[in-house]
Amino acid sequence: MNHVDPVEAEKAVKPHRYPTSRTYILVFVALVALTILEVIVALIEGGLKAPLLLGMSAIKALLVILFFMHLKYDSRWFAFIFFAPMALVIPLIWISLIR
Amino acid sequence: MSHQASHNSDGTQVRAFDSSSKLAVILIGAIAAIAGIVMGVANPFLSNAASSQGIMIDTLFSVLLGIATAVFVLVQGFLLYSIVRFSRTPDDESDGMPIRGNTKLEVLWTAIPAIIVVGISIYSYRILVDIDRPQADHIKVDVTGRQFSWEFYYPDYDIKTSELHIPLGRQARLRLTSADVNHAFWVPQMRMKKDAIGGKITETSITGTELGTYPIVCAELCGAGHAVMRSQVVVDSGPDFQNWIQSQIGAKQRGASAAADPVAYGRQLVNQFGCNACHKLADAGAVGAVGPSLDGMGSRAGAAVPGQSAEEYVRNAIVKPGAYIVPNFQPVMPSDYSQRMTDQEVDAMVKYLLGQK
Amino acid sequence: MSEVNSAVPVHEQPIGTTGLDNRKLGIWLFLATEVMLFSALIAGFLDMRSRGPSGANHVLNIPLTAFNTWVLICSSLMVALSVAAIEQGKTKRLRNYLLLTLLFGGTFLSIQIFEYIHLISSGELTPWGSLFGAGFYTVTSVHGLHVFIGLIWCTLTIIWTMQGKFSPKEFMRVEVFGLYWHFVDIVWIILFTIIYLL
Amino acid sequence: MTADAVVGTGLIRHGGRKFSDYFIFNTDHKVIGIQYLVLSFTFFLIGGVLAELIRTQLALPTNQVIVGSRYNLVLTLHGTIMIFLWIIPAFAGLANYVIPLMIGANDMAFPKLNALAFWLLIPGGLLMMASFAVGGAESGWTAYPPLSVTTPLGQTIWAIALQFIGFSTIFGAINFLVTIFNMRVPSMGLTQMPLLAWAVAATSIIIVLGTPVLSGALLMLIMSRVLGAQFFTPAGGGNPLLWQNLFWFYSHPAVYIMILPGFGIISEVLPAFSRKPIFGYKLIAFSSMAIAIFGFLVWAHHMFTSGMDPFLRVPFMITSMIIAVPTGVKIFSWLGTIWGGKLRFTTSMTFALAFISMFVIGGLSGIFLASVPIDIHVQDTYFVVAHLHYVLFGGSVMALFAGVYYWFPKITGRMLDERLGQVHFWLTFLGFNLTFFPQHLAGLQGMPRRVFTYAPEFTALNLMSTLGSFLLAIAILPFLFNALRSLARGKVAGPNPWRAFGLEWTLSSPPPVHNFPTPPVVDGDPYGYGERPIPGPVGTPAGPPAPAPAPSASGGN
Repeated sequence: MNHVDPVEAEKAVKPHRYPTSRTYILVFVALVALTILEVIVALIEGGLKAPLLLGMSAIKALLVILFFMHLKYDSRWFAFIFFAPMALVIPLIWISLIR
Repeated sequence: MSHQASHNSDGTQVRAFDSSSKLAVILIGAIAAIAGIVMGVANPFLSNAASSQGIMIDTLFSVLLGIATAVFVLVQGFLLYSIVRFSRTPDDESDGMPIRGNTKLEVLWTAIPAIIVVGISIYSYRILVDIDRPQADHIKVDVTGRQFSWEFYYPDYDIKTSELHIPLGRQARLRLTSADVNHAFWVPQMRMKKDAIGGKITETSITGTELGTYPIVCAELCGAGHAVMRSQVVVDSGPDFQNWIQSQIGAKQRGASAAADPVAYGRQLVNQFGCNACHKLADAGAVGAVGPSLDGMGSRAGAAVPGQSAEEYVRNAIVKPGAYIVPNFQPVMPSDYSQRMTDQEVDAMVKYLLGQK
Repeated sequence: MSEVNSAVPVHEQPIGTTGLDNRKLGIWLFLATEVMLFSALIAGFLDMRSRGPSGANHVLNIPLTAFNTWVLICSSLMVALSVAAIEQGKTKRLRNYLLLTLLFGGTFLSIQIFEYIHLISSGELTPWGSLFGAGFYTVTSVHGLHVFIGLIWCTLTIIWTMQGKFSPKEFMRVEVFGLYWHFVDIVWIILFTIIYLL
Repeated sequence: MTADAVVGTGLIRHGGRKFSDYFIFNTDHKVIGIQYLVLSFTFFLIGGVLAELIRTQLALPTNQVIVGSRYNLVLTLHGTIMIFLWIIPAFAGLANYVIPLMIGANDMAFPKLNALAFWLLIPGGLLMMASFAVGGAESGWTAYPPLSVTTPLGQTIWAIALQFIGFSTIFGAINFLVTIFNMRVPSMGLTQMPLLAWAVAATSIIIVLGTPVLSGALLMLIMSRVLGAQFFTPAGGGNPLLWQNLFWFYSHPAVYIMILPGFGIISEVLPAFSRKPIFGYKLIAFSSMAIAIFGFLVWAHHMFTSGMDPFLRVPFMITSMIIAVPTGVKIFSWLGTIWGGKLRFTTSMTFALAFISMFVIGGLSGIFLASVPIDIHVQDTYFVVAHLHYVLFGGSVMALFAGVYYWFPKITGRMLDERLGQVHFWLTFLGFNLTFFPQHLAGLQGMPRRVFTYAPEFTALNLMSTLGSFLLAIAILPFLFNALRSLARGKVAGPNPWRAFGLEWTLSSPPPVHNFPTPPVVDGDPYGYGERPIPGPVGTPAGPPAPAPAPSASGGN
């Protein structure tokens, strides 16, 4: 992290590699489809229900982050800033669940 | 780490270590080692522990104190030596040696402390396992903390007291909980502490190694009376402990058959409900100084609050302690005695206190 | 005179030493704090939920909330499209998309308030009545507050649009608002799953 | 004022030109820095009065000055004010003033956000004082429920005040991070940054990741108090330990929020007065970051006796032990810095040396506390009180004073009187040790913390402590007098009174409103003592060191 990747910097200065409206709409369709699927899965009972639901909502969140928030196209710095805290979230949530 | 050539501005070679500083390093190291050993062996900060857990903790403490003293002397020694040795002469405007680091030294003083703390961790872990280990013939005590008193219940004998008795050399397993806010049960001379938290049971154990009476202190801020939330643990010899148990069972049975001897019963209640922790009452051997003295209550209760008879006053003072506060005292008396005591017990207590002329 | 009084230093540049835009770096750091805030709240919620009776969330209206989730996803799409619009210099389209964002966001918040009123007045779920209720209202109300702040921010962005402050070269404020809004959307995606569906 | 009307900014100004500029929403980092420093110092005095009240009560076990819930109120406010309204904002203020100067920036990245962060402290501070007036914040600065749910109204106001202060620090931290990483002059690489910048960056990372967790916990507390939510109440099935986990998840790292900037200041002061480069730059910078990250993995060592899972105590013990290593590395590096130097004992330097000496004691007692079996004995006792004051007073406050004496000439353009400075230092040093050293012993021998009375055998130790605290109270007077007098009549400092490296010393004292007329060029880290000539004032070429205006009478030796 000592020096700035010139390609990285170039990307940040000229943020015109963002996706087109078409991509946005495709992502939107996927989000809606996953939401519907989630509601259906929620109706059934079973051991797989929780991991399935959590997995689907994680995918939805990732879609928004990568495409709507341009993280796929933007500097890696932003991805680092956003995802690094997640490492701390795990012990936090885990600890508060232990009896 | 860049290594700059160690040349002074005038070109003369300078060295970070000349012979006198080498001597100083050896001297400081030696003093640190000796001081560490002396402090570790003498351990002047702690008086003798009164429990087997405490003895183990003290041993660990001594070891840490030795290490800490050595590090302390080392750092202060180098600091003082540098202050004396490297202080600037009045007209010297030149700069010091341009040394930017020394990789070997830096690795060394990262690695050695790391090894030391890992060693301390392992040692601490072993002690922790030992002090937590349950013994087969332990006695059980359920401890309840409440604002601002301790209550001890012996499930094996079905007795409830405000003072903890344990037999010498036998482990007491304490199961703690709280009736209200968080408290912490601490016997400083036994070095053991555990929080008492509502809605859950926490456990700790103490094994008395010396006969005597030791204070129990609340160590978690629990409200206005936190400072005075105290009791005591009495380490009895085996026979004495049995006698005490029998006397408690007897007192309980006498209490159940009500006031055969109202004075003795009152005395017992004063101790059972922990009044003795805060109030002075010669008749019951209570010497508390937090609340007003109960001596001579019978002769002054009538005049304490205008419009209240002596009996009303004493009764209110027990069940509604916040209603009237004796001047110069704090409103710290627990307000739940109306729930914890039966009507019969309150009546007996009032009668007993009014009898104190 | 104006130089002396301007809040912008003489050679300040939004693009800094690392080649990134200050404002974008700032908003991502802010989102990192938001991640931690919601993690703490979710940790509290999960703790409360695991202590209460299972199935405490059965009083919640899933079809209505699924619709509400759709509404919020739509608002996110509108924001994404608004960024695409200003990239091509279409200011009017930018304004319209932002107005739609306002509409969808407002709908979301109205439905949430309606849900609150229903649950509390019927006594089915209250913050004081159960552990699940305590967690539910704390987490969702903080999210709702974020939506509300987003609506104000959106309104400001619309005003800036109409003042002609944005061009294909300079629309960082739209992007920054968009990042915030998408984040609020993500939080809801997670909350919908762990509060309503699980 | 007319110009303000023209740009339509109303009360917003940039730069301090007259006295009243310091009382309005000003966006100049230098003005905001001074605003922070003055405000936090005011709270230092308030917190100090509360401390003296506590010590007066504790002089004798039978004292009746403040007892019961009133005592608890005072100790709660003392802790909260000293942490949240003195140490944290004071460091924020100092960093606000010097960081942009040190990295060659003309201001912080977001000047208006910077001002907002400061002005959020005003409602925060006022609400904090209101909670004191109303009464009720009686559960310690840790505010453990269920007690903190049942205390009177003031506790709610206290929690709301903390929310304001929390927002303030979060905004400040985001600003610092963006400033440090993105506003450096292009010629300054990351390893040419002053170590204070590294320390402030590490601090800001902790704030960004930790403070929101406190906000969340406080929100749950407020919900519990106002709406009757049962988060922490066992009677309703809630979990008192949830608060402790969330609180310490923030508040242990907060300890590093309060000490890392101090580390940074020491790393600036020692080289300047030892006339030597800092020893082990990279290791010091790296250890700051290591502390910031590791600091999040140790929080449960505050809960060893709380009834948390007994086995979980072991990993937390190990992480708590390991975090001592980067701290120790810094101490050794500082010793390496002064070794072989040409030490000048200015007041700033004496505070810095005392910092090393005192912080070592706090660090070593920290090792005791990290060891679970010993912690079982000393948790919640005066040993902890002694430990934390050695870290926060012997550490943070000493460092803060080192920094204030170091940069006062830069900020005001005038020198502080060294003789008064030495009086201030020695009174502080003696008073501090007299106050807090005996508390180690009291704690080990059985005195719990947060009590208004104690067993008679602790009387001697407490009396000593109280006398020490009176000495500490007196110690602040020469400083106040010195600062006020020097503002008006101090010796004119000139751009670089200490002949120090660092971009801030290339500017006039005080620096011009917009700092650097042209972006400065950096040719190495700011510790080139004995290697390169001291850069001359801005606009002049680097030349032989200007003759030093000797740091006044008793400065040298």
